[in-house]
Amino acid sequence: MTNAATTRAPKRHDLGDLRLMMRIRHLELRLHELYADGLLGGTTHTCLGQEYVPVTLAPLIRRDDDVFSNHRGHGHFLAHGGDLRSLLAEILGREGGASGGVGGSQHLRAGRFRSLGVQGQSLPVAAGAALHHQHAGAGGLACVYVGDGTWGEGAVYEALNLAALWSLPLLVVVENNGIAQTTPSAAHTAGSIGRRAEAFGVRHVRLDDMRPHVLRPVVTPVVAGVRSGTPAVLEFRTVRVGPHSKGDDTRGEAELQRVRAADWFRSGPAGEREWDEVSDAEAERVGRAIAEVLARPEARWS
Amino acid sequence: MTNAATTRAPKRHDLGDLRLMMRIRHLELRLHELYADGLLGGTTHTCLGQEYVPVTLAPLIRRDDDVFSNHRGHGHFLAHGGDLRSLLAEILGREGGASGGVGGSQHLRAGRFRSLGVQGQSLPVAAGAALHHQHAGAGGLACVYVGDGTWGEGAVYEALNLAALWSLPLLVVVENNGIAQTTPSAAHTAGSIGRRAEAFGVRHVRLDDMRPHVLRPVVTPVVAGVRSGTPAVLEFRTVRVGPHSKGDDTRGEAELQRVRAADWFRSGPAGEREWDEVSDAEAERVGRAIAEVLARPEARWS
Amino acid sequence: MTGRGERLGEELRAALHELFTEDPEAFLLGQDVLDPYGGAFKITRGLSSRFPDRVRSTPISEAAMVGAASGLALAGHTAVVELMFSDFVTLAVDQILYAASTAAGTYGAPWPVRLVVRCPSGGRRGYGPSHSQSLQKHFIGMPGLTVYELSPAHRSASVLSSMLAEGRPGLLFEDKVSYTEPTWTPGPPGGLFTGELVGPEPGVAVLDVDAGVVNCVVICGGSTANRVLEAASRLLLTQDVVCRILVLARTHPFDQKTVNGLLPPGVPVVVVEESLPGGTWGAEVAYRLGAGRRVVLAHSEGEVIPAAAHLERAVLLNVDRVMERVRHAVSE
Amino acid sequence: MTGRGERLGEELRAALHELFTEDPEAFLLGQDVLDPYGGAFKITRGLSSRFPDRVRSTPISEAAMVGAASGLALAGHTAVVELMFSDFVTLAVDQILYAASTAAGTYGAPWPVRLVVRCPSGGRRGYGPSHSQSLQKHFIGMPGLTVYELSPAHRSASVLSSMLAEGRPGLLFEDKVSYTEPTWTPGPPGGLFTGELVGPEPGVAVLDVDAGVVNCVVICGGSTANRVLEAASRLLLTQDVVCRILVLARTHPFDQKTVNGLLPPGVPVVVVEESLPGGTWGAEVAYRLGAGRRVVLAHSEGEVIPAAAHLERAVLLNVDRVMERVRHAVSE
Ligand SMILES: Cc1ncc(C[n+]2csc(CCOP(=O)(O)OP(=O)(O)O)c2C)c(N)n1
Ligand SMILES: Cc1ncc(C[n+]2csc(CCOP(=O)(O)OP(=O)(O)O)c2C)c(N)n1
Ligand SMILES: [Mg+2]
Ligand SMILES: [Mg+2]
Repeated sequence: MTNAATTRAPKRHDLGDLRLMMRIRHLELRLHELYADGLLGGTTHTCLGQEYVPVTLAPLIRRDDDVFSNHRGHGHFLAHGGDLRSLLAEILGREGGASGGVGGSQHLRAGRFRSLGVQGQSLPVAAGAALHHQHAGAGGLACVYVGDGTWGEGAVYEALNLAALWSLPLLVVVENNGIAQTTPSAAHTAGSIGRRAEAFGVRHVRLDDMRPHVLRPVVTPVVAGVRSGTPAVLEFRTVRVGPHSKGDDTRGEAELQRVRAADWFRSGPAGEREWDEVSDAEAERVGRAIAEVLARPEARWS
Repeated sequence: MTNAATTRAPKRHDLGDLRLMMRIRHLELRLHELYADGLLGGTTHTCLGQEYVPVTLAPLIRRDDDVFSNHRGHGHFLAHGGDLRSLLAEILGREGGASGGVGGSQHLRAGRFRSLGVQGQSLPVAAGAALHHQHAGAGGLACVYVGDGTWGEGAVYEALNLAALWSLPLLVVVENNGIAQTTPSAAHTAGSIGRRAEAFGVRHVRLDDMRPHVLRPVVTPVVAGVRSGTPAVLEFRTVRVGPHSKGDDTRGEAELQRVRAADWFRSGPAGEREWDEVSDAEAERVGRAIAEVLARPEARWS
Repeated sequence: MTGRGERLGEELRAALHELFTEDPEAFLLGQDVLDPYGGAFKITRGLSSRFPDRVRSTPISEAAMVGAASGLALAGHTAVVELMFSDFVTLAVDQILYAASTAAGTYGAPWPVRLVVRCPSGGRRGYGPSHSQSLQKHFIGMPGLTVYELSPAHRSASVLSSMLAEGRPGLLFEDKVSYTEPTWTPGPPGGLFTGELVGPEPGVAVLDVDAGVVNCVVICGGSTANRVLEAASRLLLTQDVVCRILVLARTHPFDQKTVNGLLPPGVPVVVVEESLPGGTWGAEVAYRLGAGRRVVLAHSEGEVIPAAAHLERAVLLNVDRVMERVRHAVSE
Repeated sequence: MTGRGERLGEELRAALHELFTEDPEAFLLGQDVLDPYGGAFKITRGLSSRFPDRVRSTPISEAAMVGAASGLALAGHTAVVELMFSDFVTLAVDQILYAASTAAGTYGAPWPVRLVVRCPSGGRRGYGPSHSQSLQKHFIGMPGLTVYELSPAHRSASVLSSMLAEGRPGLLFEDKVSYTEPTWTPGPPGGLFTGELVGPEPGVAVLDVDAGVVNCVVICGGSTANRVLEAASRLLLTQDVVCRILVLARTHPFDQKTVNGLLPPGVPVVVVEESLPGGTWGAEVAYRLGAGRRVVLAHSEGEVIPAAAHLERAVLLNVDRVMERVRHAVSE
């Protein structure tokens, strides 16, 4: 298990990173509002607190890579090239949705990006996509996002085994927010994710920082290694600032305070003048997109 | 990972152990003959070379424990109290079979002993049985036999996780014969079984010796630990001397020689005068049982 | 008399409490079932506080949940699994098959397996393709397995005890929307129909109006009972079509004998379910009712259940479709 | 002309070689498929030597095998999975469902998924309850999925290419005993019946005798075709009952149109399959053929498939039962 070295990192957020993180944040905040206003049906899992994970990875993932996301996938979608309006249209059931209004929040598609709401089952699929890339020989990879609780699923281990045995270019990104719905990690994971990955002969890197510009130098060589056939698990230790889906947070006040204190959004580093400007600009961008999408007609399905 | 210490062990086989091992051996040898003679239909997986594993465990497992066996379960059945004739009757489709002629070689039952031919899927079931014993509070356990190749199944990890999280009295016995059907371990298991068990917080003990009287002192405290809520994986490094099932051995001559050289049956230690006597006596016992069972009418099913 | 029942979800919750009080060896395994959450649909709320040892919150491991429950059941316990969404039953099919075939006699004789797998199912919540399915039809004819549906027309306690009394595992499909709808105790809502339970427990619920004639018999499982009642009520009021409604809690094995006794000669039958087309429960029922009988099927249409509410509505079985199918059945 | 075809297993093996030669992007994943073993039933023998990169021996991980194959298929490959026994398809149901619903439009539009899951199935080998099942019926009506059966009356190459051309995943059930029986090329064995393929590829095989009359139409999938042919031959020779046989390679979706065109008016139909009772394919076919038609089902009886040969025989569909069902069908 490698722990992220933080030495060579630059001091400040990259502006592009910050914009993307802010865009995701404001989108997720607005989704909770839209839900409260009765404009959003079904289910939706926001990634408040975890935005920086896909933002860190975004520039390292190519458009011809395959990305498999999970139930908490809005941030993944935006970071990996998905269009804001097509995401909103999908969630709001309007024309121009990423999945035609069929998939909804948990089944988004943009190019080679797909999300799936059944926990853990995309890992073997990603292993197959990685086999494709190995065969194609063009340095592509398959990247798959999973939560910590999802390590309860047997399919995770079947896929890790394949990846290690066949040296597949498979990148497993774990967003370990210490909880699965209401169940804390200690109640769902014996041992640890890191030891599990390594026990299958898969490289594991744990990442505690929450700043893309600090994380990226650590992650970059790992991703490069994946491309050349060393599968890896990147475990981001992160926080879920919001509820599991909509208003269902059973955590106590102390835990919530701990989580909020760790939120990158509240702890913007001193000296970053752009912080508020970027936040406002992205909030506005999201607001405009929502207004525009809400004005669209309902999605039609052939 | 603990490696079996061999220091305090007595020098010679216990006579009871030897009888049981010989009984299993001669049964399995005769089954191959019966198959060649066209008297045995369906499929059968003999445990030639692995007989000592259940024999080692037999006195440590109680009749009120649950035992889950796999496709290669004749030895398990006999060692854990199953009747020789009921086993033969089951395999040969005669009256008085352990499972009424329905289950056949891969689905045997005797009391709380059950075998199942679908790899890996009995682990969660065994975890449930272990939960029963935990609840009952009478010191019982669930013991489940699996092969090395079966560690490809996700269900194995789901069960290990449960066992560790809930401190279940679950004893996983791995008969690691280095091969699954035709696939060597290196091609089916990345990392190692020991590290996998430990990564799930489950105690792992590796056992290289093949003599029950040497192994038992090592195993005894582990089984006692399981009874008091420390699940464990006992990994016996063993050899499959015969084919996978019937005549389907793809291993090269060199590998077969290595395997045969390690066979406990051929390497009976010097100074054990009973060796041949016991072997002859058990061969005869098995022969008598076969003759008796073959004379029975076919199994009837209600 | 118009029904003013409590919500079906609450009634089911109470039935589980009753079961756990009466059976000190009953276990429940499920994800996020502990208090204060009490499961994604709150059906297990309160249970873990009263029976902390026997209500276990599991990791996200559907195969292990069902497998462990079947291990408990093999050892003589009553075991209940709460799947968070019935869609994930697809992860535990092998475990279900093993439990069922053990019950059916793999080891030479039937072995009792008191196992209930609770499956919150169905759409109309906008959860999208992987969280809205009605997969019951795929489990019909799996030897040793029973299939039940939670039903507003039945007492959930009676449904649970019937399932357990079978001595073989059962899947209990629970329409998620019906959790929030009233039970039909003391009578079905609307005041038009009155009902009684006929046949062996939990019984077939027979609902009639006092009209002296029956134009059509509508057969459904509990999952679609409310929609069928609504459709039958509207058909009666607006089109003078008189339906008899048969609501089944046990959909498989199908109680052919009881149902046949409730079909007036020559009257057409409509079989209603929410599943997508092909290999439906209705086709099986139609076959069992015999070629002499006109049987029309009503089910959802399409191949995927969309997330967007208006698209979902166009696919899923609804009151209008039931009405249309009944009109079609009586039209010849 | 009497058929003297090669063994069906060999013919399938050759079809796989052909597929891999023609499609340089085709992959096969399976357990123990490497040479010299070539899979438990030797169907993949030789393939790994010729295409070592694209024929992969997997760990014992059915869910991952199907999942990885579907990942390959999503990326545009042809992907074939060899399950060692079809019984283990129960471990991959979720993966099958995902691949199928992706093909059917989960992401808003159908997405091509060229995936074939090969499922060696059926009993008559004494392998016992967990290694002898015919589970095809449970997959009928799973949106986006097709179900095929290996058939002596069809070219396996045509079956494989038809499955792939669907652009949606398919399960190919392959009767294990039929591997060792001859194909019906150039004609079915016995010399009584002659046949032709009708309808869209791979076509419905229609077998007739030159009798000027048809007393009964027997519909079956490829898995039971040899038993049906034998039964029809004996019925003709010993009881003057004239059957038309329709052998389907694609059993679901059911090609209602082609089959209807092959049913003489008023003639009863027997639908044959090896599955255990309840929710059978036959019930679905009966429903689709319409209430006006007399349809009798023939399938296995019982709840578990025993290991002992004589007990197994008593359960599984055989020639006698087909004959008995046909006699029953024509008796009224
Ligand atoms: C197979 C499966 N089981 C259960 C669920 C219901 N479910 C959705 S999200 C979730 C918790 C996931 O926890 P984790 O993997 O830690 O991800 P997080 O929500 O924390 O991002 C559960 C149980 C599911 N979607 N799929
Ligand atoms: C789920 C499942 N997949 C495949 C098989 C077919 N099969 C039977 S035994 C076997 C090999 C098992 O290897 P291992 O676990 O090492 O046990 P061993 O045979 O060496 O004792 C396989 C693949 C099976 N029985 N169950
Ligand atoms: Mg989490
Ligand atoms: Mg082995």
